[in-house]
Amino acid sequence: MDIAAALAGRFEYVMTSALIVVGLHGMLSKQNLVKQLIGLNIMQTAIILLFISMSVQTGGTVPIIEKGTANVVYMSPLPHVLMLTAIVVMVATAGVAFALLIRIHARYGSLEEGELLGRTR
Amino acid sequence: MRPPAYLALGLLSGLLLYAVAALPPLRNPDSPIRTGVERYFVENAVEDTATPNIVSAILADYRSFDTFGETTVVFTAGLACYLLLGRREEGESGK
Amino acid sequence: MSIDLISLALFPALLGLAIAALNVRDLLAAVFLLSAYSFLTALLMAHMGAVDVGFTEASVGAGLTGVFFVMAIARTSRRSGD
Amino acid sequence: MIPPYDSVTVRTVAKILIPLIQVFALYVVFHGAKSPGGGFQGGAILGASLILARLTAGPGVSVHYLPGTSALRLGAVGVLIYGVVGLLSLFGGAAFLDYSALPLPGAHEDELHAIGIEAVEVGVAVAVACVMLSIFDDLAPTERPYRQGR
Amino acid sequence: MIESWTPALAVLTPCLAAAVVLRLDRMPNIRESCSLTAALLLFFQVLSLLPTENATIQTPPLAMLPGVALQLRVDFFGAVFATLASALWFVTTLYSIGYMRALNEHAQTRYFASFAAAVGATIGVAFSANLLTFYLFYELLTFATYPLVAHKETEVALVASRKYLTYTLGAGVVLLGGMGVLYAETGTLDFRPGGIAELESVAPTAQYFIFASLIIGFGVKAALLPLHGWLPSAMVAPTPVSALLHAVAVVKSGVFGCVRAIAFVFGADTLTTMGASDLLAYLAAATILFGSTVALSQDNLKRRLAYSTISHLSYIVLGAALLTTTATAGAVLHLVSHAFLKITLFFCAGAIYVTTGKDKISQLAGIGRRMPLTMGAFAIGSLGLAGVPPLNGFISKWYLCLGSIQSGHTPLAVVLVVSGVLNIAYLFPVVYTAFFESSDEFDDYGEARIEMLAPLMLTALACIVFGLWPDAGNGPLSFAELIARSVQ
Amino acid sequence: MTTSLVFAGLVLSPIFGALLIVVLALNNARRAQILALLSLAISLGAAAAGIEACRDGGVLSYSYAGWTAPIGIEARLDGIAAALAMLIAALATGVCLYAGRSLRAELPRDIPAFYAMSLLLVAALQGMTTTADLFNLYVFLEISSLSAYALIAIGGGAASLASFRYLLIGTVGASFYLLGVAFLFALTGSLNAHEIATILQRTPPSAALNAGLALLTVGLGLKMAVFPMHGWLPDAYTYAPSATSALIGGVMTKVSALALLRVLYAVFAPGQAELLPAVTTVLGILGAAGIVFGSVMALAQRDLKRLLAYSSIAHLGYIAVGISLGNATALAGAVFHMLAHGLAKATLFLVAGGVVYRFGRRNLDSLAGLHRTMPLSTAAFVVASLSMIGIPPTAGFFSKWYLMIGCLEAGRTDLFVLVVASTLLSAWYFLRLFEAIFFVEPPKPRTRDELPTAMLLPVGAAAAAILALGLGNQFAIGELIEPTPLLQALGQLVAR
Repeated sequence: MDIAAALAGRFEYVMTSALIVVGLHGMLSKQNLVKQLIGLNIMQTAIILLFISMSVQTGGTVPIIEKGTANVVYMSPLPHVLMLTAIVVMVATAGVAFALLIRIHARYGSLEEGELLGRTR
Repeated sequence: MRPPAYLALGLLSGLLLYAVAALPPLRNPDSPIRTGVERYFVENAVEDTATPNIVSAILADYRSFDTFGETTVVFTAGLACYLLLGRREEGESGK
Repeated sequence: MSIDLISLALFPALLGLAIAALNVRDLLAAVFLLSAYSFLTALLMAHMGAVDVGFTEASVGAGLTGVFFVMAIARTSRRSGD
Repeated sequence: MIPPYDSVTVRTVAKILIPLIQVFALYVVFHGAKSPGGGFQGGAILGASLILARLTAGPGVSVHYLPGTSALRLGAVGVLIYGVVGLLSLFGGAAFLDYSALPLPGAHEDELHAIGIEAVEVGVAVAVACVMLSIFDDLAPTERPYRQGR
Repeated sequence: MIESWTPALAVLTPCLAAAVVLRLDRMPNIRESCSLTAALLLFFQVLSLLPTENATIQTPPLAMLPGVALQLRVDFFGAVFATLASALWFVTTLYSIGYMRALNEHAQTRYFASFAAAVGATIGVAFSANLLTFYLFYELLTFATYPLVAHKETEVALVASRKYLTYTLGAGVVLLGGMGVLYAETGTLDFRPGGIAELESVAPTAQYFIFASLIIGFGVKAALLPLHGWLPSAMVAPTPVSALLHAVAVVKSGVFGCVRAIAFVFGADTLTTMGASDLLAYLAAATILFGSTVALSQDNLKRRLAYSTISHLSYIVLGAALLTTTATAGAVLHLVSHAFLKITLFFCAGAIYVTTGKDKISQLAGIGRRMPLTMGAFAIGSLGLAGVPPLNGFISKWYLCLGSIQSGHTPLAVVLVVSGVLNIAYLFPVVYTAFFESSDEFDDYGEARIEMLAPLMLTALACIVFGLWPDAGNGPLSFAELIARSVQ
Repeated sequence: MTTSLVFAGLVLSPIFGALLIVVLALNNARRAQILALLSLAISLGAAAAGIEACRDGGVLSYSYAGWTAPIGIEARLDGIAAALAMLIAALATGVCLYAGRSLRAELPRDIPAFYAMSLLLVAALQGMTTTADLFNLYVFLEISSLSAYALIAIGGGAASLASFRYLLIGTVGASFYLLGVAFLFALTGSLNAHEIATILQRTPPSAALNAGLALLTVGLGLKMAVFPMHGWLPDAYTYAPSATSALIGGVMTKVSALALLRVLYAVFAPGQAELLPAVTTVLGILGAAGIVFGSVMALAQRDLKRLLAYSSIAHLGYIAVGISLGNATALAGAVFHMLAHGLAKATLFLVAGGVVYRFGRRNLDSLAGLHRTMPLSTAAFVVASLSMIGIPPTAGFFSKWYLMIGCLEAGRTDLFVLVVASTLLSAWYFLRLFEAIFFVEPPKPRTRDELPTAMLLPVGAAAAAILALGLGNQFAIGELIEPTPLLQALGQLVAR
């Protein structure tokens, strides 16, 4: 199978996948907890983008029904709804994470993984 | 970063590429999400709810339970921050 | 053609911003880059017809999250080791 | 630590800007059924305006409105608004959040749904705005250290 | 079959006694009288439950798994074991009171409570109607006896108790595996006289696996040859514990389980086709010789008795493994007679230890002059174990020898005889040292206190009575023959 | 209406309870506790009604907002879910009763918000248990996670750091789950588990389907802490307040396990994804490795709560093994093990909390002489330990038994031997505890000083429940778990 061609037709998917991997790589490779959180954020946003890409339709319009129009192609509304939820979940998670970061910093005076490890043991 | 992390990352990239190539292509009017429940929403949202914004209609009516959960998520986050950092109790002067 | 130019331009920019946000040592700068990333995402969403989502991402993802990030950094430390 | 913003210009601009933003937020909430927008977006903007007020006035001053835990409580009230709408229909004999059973006489079913959607959006907006403010208050730096567990 | 909850009551009596004993920490006299009362009560309860030819009492089944229930059933074999345990519990409690008080031991409440719980578990083992119930009480027995082995709380005691638990829990695990396969293959775990018929059609590998796991599972407590390691170490426990638990309850539960597995799970037919029973018989014979030989070299009296126990337990396994009526009857008889004989010996060892503080055989020169009754009882026990008529040991050994010759295993009969000789070789020197060597070391000592002396006299007397009249008191002999006939 | 009330009682009552606590009782711990107990009482009643309705294979289906399945969100309660819902409601009630005293001892101040947070956790877990909508599951997963992070982090000390690590890992898990849902949604256009299963019947297997399966499994596996994805668990359980440890250690991972079970066997009907056999095989291997790893690590611990945490990893291994085998017997065993282990582990953590409450420490030395200080708690501790080891008639024995038979039925002799032999491993580390309790003399003699009633009551009730569940396993398995359509589809319970 011609994977390259298949991927070319799915440009958005490939790019969002790349963003997911970049975010996860950031989480795994960075020592700073804030950086890890940034990586997490990038990954979540990328997943949201992937969902949104799914809904795209050639010639599609914003899914708001105007009176008196017929045979209009709309972008799929369902992924939009789901992703509204996902965005809110994302910011909620971030909020809790910040609260934890502040507590960690208040206790250990650092947010670097290596230093924290030394101070907890 | 330790070798297992690289391995996991490599596996994930491979998996994603492998999977994404097999997803129904973008902008395809016959893809399952177009032929699934979505059709019902587009056709009936205005009649059912008198709300032209389909997203709002789904969000606050068809899938309103999700949205209730989502509001609860926000509230949970607020409560969590309060629980972890809360220093604004009323009547604090007494303590 | 199935690929439109706006996507073609925005996605690599997103990728660049993401990598930059992860690699800047000043956390405040990283947060601004992240906000920019979110904002570009919002643009892209709006472009894809998800105006509601784009709106939310811009106000919640880029706006509020950014503010929270800044608050958190203000109370912890601004420098990152990597 | 963010110092209280002691610039007259900024305060004046903020004073003018904040009500405008809030009006816009209300528009976004209540127009969500017909145009892009809704409870989340409106709530977030409303919350942002409140946060802006906190920022410009400085954390020491800004506790005049929604002080202490009242932001969080009001957030809970927002969720409660949502939930009570659902319970009304539950005790009206239908499923939770089934707006067609809302106890409003004389309204068509689709109108009932529209009303339900609006009511729920208001709840969401209140919840999001207040909780965001509450989170901000918790995260914002203050003189008093928070109490840490053992 | 009569359905009634009374067997469950019999199991509950000691358990309740344990609970009450725990509450009576501050009042030792009431506590001990509670133990004694419970023991008596239990003995009469068990007697009232004795089955007749056409009426067996069982509890209503409590469904636990599809096809398997928690159920107690008082069949002849179980009744014999339960009567034995309950009778000896009373005697041992009496003895314990003397022993523990004379030594002023610590944690007596825990001791008596665990003791009662262990007896309760033993009664449960005896009355179990299926493997699941058996397993339940078997594990409870392990946990109830653990505090007894660790009683002294010294490092040696803790190590021994860990060893004990590792062995017995390991055995439980193996047993569990065997039960699992048995259930998956046949869908039942019942004890049936003559064996579970469905087992015959099971694949040979599974048959061997089940047999091996059951025998290993029970064999650990029965101290079969490679699995006996825990028993000598467990002798750090107080002597009454060794007496009741390591001559009657724990080890006999293992042996009892072996017999259940051989005669009530597999049955003669299946085992004959498998050919596994001969293997087991020879393993038992090896254990007999091994135990007797090692016992020769032990100077510590309790350890010598422990190795003797190892060898005598295998008599019973051997008898069951021969699959003939006579041998099975011999096995059941030996289960009873060995209990009386060995408990007498342990009581004597304890009496000596309490009175003089000596526990080595070489230190006992001349003690027979000062403690004639104790050492007399010891002599009776020794003779009985060696199989000298007219003591009860002779009768069981006679049946066993006869059974091995009948089943065509003459070498095993030779092993039994050789073992009898070895018995004399390792036990008689004790008697000889005590009576015929002289020293003035024990001039200041007399007999042990009456709470200890009476029990050991009683059990010694019982050995003679059962030797002379094997059918005394609705006797063991007729029961043994009934049991043997029902399973073969 | 009854159905409505069952779901409302299970999921909504705790949410409303939490909201009311925040509105009315944010500075009054006592009032907060009463409100929490009230809403949990409603939840308990609903769970009981749910069990009654789900006996003998009954299924309650409910459409939120009145829109039926593919359009709206469907909730489903089958026997398995009802049993788990009961466990969650009951444990939460116990923990809320217990927390009053325990928190005050472990934390520097009263925290009424704790009750609101626990209620949110409970509501979210009930939501996850009952929902049939994959995205709805994600929403509840996030609520439960967020509340769990907060509940852990209030423990102070290293708890914040443990909680943050858990947050990162948990969010990655949830994101993977969401990504898996994205793939399934793209392939089927639906979010309802049963509708997806139907559509998958006529969908040709594809790479995307396999990837979706893998992502869902990894995501839920992270939340469930299957070895080697357990990294967050030991610290989180150790540093959390004991009340939290009991609640989270008791039910949280089990709910994820149930979700995984549903994804593997209700969404991907057997044979639909090529990867399914591979996924279950790997899950079985990981479960087996987890059993060994968790037990061995538990042996090496000196900290009571950390020991219990590692034992959790081992027991989640059992559940994973049961799920991986995929026959009705093994699945019944896995589900029953969720109940049994949930109860036992909660009891153990509650007693551990009692030790902290009395002595302020939780290393094994502080257990010395516990049977004299707290005889009743010790008895409960012993019962729970026996259940963890798998001694009849406690519940733990029967779950292990069904798992064993399930292994044999699937022809997996290796797993059978492991499950049986691992009993010895868990026995070893519990024996260390017994020895520490019974045979080590405390430095200074201890007098009887039993826990206060409010703490003792949940402990005793949980221990009694372990025994009751064991003796009544024919009801739980025969009438509730086995007749569920999910298990019926996989065949008879015990092959004869």
